[in-house]
Amino acid sequence: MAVSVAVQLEAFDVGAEYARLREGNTRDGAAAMFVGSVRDFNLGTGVSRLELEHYPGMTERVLGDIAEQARQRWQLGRVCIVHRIGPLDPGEDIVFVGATAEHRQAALDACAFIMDWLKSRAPFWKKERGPGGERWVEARESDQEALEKW
Amino acid sequence: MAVSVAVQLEAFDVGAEYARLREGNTRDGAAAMFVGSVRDFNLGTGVSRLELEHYPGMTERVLGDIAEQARQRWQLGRVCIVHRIGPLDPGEDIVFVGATAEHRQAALDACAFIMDWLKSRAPFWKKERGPGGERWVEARESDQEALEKW
Amino acid sequence: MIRVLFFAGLREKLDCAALEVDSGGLETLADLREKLGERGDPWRRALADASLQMALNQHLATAASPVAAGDEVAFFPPVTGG
Amino acid sequence: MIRVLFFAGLREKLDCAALEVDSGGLETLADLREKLGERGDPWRRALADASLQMALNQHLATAASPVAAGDEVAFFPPVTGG
Repeated sequence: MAVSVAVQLEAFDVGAEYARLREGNTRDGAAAMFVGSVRDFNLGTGVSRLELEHYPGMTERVLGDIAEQARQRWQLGRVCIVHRIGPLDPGEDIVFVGATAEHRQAALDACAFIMDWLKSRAPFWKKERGPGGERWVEARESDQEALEKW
Repeated sequence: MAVSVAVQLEAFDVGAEYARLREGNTRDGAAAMFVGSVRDFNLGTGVSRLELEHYPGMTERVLGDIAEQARQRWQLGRVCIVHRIGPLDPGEDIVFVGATAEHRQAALDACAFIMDWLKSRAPFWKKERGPGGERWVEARESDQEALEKW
Repeated sequence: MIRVLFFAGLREKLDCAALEVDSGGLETLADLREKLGERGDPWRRALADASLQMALNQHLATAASPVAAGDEVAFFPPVTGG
Repeated sequence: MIRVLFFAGLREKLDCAALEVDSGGLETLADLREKLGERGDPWRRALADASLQMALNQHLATAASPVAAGDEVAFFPPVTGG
């Protein structure tokens, strides 16, 4: 399948996702991947937890649309997006984006493009839970600005 | 270790390489990876094999220098480069480049930068062996041009 | 009827994840937002937030987007995934 | 003595992976290349290839790079890794 999108509670395995990108696909010599994970955002105030909420249905549609836009823009083989929801501890992976192509820059650019659009368009919301209470993570202006280069 | 460089006969495991990039590293929320693999370059004329020769000593030094240049250019956590040598079948992985950073674009740009310089500076040479005989792969002008953007 | 969903911080502020609104007299998402505001001050204040985003049938929409019976509308803060 | 290495297609053309050259009278890599050319026509032709790259003590170098006893020099075609 050229495009695969998953929104899931379960952890994903980067090695397995890579294997899926490559399986039976020896035409593409290039595979680029991006993984976003939970930082120690409250380092010093104790370990925090993240809770990821999403808009079921719309999320999958938006991610699928972003993957298709990337495929229209670059010559890509496969595109894979996996995004986790629910509770996440520091160090845990949140999002996997992978793309294969004949040319390395196409695969890398596609990952950057998908992440930039995902950050500003896919309906996910993060809440941090720490010893000091909980708060919704604020959207960053830099994520909105990142879209301007595309 | 901030920079790790390996030139090896053995296959590498993308999942294990990713785990090494992330191990004990919860400060960086972003990890970007690139994997180059052997294409079906002689599709139609039968399956070919690749043989990778290198300049022992210089290769490791050049790869280490490229990784350091990337670290000077972007705020990176870890950088990992693995390059295989010896015989390789179609579909097998040749090169792994991974970088972690606080910011996603830094990690992705570092992978692109490292691949571009590796392609034009690291002393590796590919020979294709197919049913029609063997030939040294010619360097591509596009790889030289790719350096101009940095 | 129009199905209306609220997410994340907005859902918490309103203490409401979903409700149904009679589509009578509503032409745009702006009309819907105003009608929801009639539910009281917390609603009026929360829905007046300029950064609020809207989706119509799971596509991003604007206050001027036309709305009709059977639609699914969502209000939510700027997204923060990835 | 100068240790000289040849790689890939060049190594095959010369049927030689490595040799030692007396550094006497050699000042630059250009001098060394000329001296190697005296080994015969195949050497002269192969080393005249404008695309040929040179390394001095494992760093990329040019024909003008100075060479001395104890150096390691390598000649090779444009690289094709990755």
